[in-house]
Amino acid sequence: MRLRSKKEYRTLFFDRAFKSNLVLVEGVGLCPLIGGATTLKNSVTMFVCAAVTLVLTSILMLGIGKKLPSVLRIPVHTLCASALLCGEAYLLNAYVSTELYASLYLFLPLLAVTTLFAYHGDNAVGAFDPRAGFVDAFSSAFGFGVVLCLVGGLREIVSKRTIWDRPLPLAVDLPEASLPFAAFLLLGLLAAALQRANTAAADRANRQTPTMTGGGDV
Amino acid sequence: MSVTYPQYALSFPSEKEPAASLPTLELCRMPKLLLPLTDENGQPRTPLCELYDTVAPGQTLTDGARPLYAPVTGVFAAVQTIDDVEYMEIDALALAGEEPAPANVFTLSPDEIVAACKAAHVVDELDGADLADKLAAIAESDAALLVADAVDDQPFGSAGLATLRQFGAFCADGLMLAAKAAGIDDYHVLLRAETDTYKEIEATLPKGRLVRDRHDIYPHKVSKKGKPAATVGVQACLALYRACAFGEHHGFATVTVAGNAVSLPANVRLPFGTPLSEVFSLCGLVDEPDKYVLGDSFTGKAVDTDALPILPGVTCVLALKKEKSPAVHACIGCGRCAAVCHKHLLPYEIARRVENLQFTKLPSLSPADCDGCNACAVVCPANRPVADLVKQGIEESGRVLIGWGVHDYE
Amino acid sequence: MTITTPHQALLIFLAAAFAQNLVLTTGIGSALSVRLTRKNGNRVLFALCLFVFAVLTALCFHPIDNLLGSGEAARMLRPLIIVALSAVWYLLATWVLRKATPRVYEDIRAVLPFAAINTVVTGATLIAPHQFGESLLVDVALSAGAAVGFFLVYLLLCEGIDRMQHSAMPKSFAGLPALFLYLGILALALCGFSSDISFI
Amino acid sequence: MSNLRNAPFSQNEANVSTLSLDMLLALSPAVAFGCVLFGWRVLLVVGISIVSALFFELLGGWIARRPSDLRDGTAAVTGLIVSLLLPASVPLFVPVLACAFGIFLVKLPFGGSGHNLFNPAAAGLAFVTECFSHHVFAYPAREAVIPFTLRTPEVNVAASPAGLLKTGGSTAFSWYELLIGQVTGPIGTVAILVLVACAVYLFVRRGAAPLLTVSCLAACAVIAALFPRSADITWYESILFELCSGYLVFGAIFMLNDPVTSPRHPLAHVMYGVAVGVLTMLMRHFGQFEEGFCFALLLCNAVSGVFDRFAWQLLRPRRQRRKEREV
Repeated sequence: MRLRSKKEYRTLFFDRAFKSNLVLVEGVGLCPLIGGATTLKNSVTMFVCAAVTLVLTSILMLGIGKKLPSVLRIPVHTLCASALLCGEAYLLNAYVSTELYASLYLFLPLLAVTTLFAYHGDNAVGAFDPRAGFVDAFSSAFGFGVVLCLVGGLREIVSKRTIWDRPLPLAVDLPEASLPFAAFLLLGLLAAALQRANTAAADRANRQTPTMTGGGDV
Repeated sequence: MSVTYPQYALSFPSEKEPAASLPTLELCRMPKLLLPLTDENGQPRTPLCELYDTVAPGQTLTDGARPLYAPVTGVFAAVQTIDDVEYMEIDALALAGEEPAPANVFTLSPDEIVAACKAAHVVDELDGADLADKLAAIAESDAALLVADAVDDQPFGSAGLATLRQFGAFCADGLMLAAKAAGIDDYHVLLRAETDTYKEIEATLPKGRLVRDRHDIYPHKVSKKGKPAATVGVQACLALYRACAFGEHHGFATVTVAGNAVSLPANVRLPFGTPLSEVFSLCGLVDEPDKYVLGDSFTGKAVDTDALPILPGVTCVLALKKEKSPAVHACIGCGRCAAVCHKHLLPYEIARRVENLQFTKLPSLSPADCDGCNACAVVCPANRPVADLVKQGIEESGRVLIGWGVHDYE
Repeated sequence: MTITTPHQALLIFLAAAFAQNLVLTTGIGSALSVRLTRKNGNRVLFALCLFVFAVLTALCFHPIDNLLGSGEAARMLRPLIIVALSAVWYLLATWVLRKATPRVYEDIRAVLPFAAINTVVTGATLIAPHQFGESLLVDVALSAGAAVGFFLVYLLLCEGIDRMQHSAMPKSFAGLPALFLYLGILALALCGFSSDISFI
Repeated sequence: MSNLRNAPFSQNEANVSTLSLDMLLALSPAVAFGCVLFGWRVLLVVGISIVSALFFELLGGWIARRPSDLRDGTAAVTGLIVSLLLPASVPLFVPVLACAFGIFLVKLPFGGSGHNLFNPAAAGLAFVTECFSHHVFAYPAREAVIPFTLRTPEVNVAASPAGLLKTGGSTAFSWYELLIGQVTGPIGTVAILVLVACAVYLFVRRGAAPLLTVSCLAACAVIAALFPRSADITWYESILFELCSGYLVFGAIFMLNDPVTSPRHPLAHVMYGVAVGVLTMLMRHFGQFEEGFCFALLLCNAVSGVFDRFAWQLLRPRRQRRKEREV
């Protein structure tokens, strides 16, 4: 149980949530983004469910992860996630709002089988100590959620001219923005912006550390 | 020049005109010949004679794998270095020696012909190889036809035509000797010219030994009936005849001097080693040329000093004015380079793989078939160095570079 | 609309594979195809396994779904049953492959779980009863079409990646961003087909 | 010695800009005929489209901090093709948006003029057709007078031959009107004879590959003959109506021959043309819109590399035999 300083946890969180964002850099968990995130409400619900499920399953897997033979690890991990998501779907439908469940009937349960969990199932267990495991799970869910809300919000603004179902005084009316091609193109632009920011940050980092030959970027 | 694309070849309006119809000029003053002291594959040559010796034509001047021979009678004046390559300077004394009576060449046996050819060190001007070795190679190969190639398929050169017009009969006899030495019974001279010059030259040659190349394409095809054929240079045949008839060393060559900076383009009969400045002062320069080209405009080598000599294997010399180098664009995939490649390759695909360092796919594109005719680089509308990339592809086709191509590391 | 005649089932198969490609019109399995282009190993075998798992899961799920009836709670448990089924098929497959052809199993061991438990298998099996009513033929046709459509998009991605490997690629778009744009333009191109058979 | 260019010192005079110039020259009669048919607003639409395409190319080059030279003319050709496929009474933001999409999202991210995987004009038009189909397919009626205004003119709208085919199954226009262009439709694609003349010019100047265009039109003709839209029209009438409606002929000549996105090998040209033809007819029968040429072209652009490799593999035995014959 290697205890790390607070700063290390913060960089770990920032790294996983933004710098090497799961969706924009690894290309993981696109299915809910393309099909499901058409309104901000959908995105937020999916974000909450994904975060809760990811954190709980990673804690659960830490507990029994070591004893499982490697063949069983992915199925058990996915089964837990799917069971949790069914529970959340039931709670959503019973207490929060039935029409939200109706619009997310397909993509909420699919969250469990996306590469998000499979990717996470592979690397997380055993690679980090539990506390870092928890931070890693939460930060990757947070990163996934940020992109989800960004895409969902933008598409809702453009296609329905409402944000969280409150109408906006906007001239543009493009119902096709809720189609998958708009989501793919938007993701491409966001990924390019992130990659450009990362390369700029990397260049700045190289320039500051003086190289052996006396620095001076030629 | 505007280019058209017959099937898998290139055709263009020729710029031979003022030089092709003029008679061959001779050098007006005794040139200072320069012979290089390192041969083609870089082996050094050390001179055998001391300074200020007079040398006879054909006398061996240096030792080494491919020794140098004196083209004319002259004096070994100095050792110059141009672009860090050492040259022997020989000041010519007499260009044309007196000619003894010609021996009867028709009764010579093949071995005597090859011996005479080796003694005279005849060099084939098509590829700069020794004629003796080439004839031996042709004898082994299953070639059934020997062609004396007088076709200058590149825009400026017309040396073959000038040689035939000046020494037509001797070239035919030389070809007969070469065919006898190589053991091939069917032989002819291949020429591409307008009808009147063709008829004029056909009169000087024995009946049926001159064949006309009707297709105005580059690179030209030698054997049409699919019969495997071997090609020999016309000037090499002339040199072979003079070697057998007079035992004379092969020291002279006809070279076309042309280019948009030359005031009077013409063919010049000159000894090997004549520096470019000599030739361009003879033909006159309109204005300051930007670069000189040893060889024709498609496959020549660019040099920027005019002190370099003309060596065997060069049949055309150009002086080109300065023109704005055209902007190079990305390959737009028009497919013209594939349409003109006479070896049926895909130059744009090979260039793309080489440029993007994806070498595992190269062997299947077989870049080794390329014979360096540069037709693809001529037609490329994006002015890309396609030919150089394909040549680079030939050495690279073995290498594997991890990482770039998705499937490269399989 | 409940569809039972084999003609409509064939239509659904063609729609799911080509006209309304499940990956490009609903985004199911798009992450998996992107990830597949980055893993080496035998990919045709992977696609074949995915096809087999999709069809088997659809076949088994149908009777179980009838048993459960169509109560609201039953509809919520469907995803869990589907995941459980595909997990069972996956374990069965590993057991069979390890016994019958260990060499093939070694080759595909790393990616086999993703061939069984992924959004294509689960999504197709979830969509069929919801959109087209109770029919075994439709379930199988949709799952098979989804698997074929997935492999088609994977092939297009490989071709695209090969065409994008050049030095003039702007650095901020090289790699994944350009792949997203490539998928976006393909999805736009598929909008030309009418959506009278739609999957959402 | 270092700055000396290598081997070929005499270069073919045709370069990328003359190729684009040929394409622009071949398109100019279509613009002129559009002006005759639909009035002067056509020049406004075409002008704004070209200017916006050039501006977006410069803007993209500036953003990527890489100077994009407009001399290779591909941006101008994109702008012109997009404007020629829109109705004369189209609101002006439609061509601008199409050019923006075509250049910013399809051409520049993939590496600029020589490296784009998709035809930017087709992609821009597909985007505009998908999102603003009520503007794109609102063709002005034949006798309507279109005022020369920046705003969208109120003009009574009539259905184009493709629209009539989609709904009714047979068009009310005679074959003479179809060929001459007395028909409601987009700006540049109605006068079939003018387009054929431009095509011949392009084939002579080697700007376009005849195999590509002919194979695409042949595939469409065969499908039109086999599957007429409605039972009562004969097979040759069906071919005439299908080919002369929508922008099939225009697309087959100009958009199909974009050298960057079409295959290189002559055999692959035939396969590519047939694939685009078949997909276009499929989209006309089962598609959402009356004309699906742009969508079909985008799909085939993705696989044009495969056609090339397939053609190269198909001719491998012939190349081996030729290699043995040459000593």
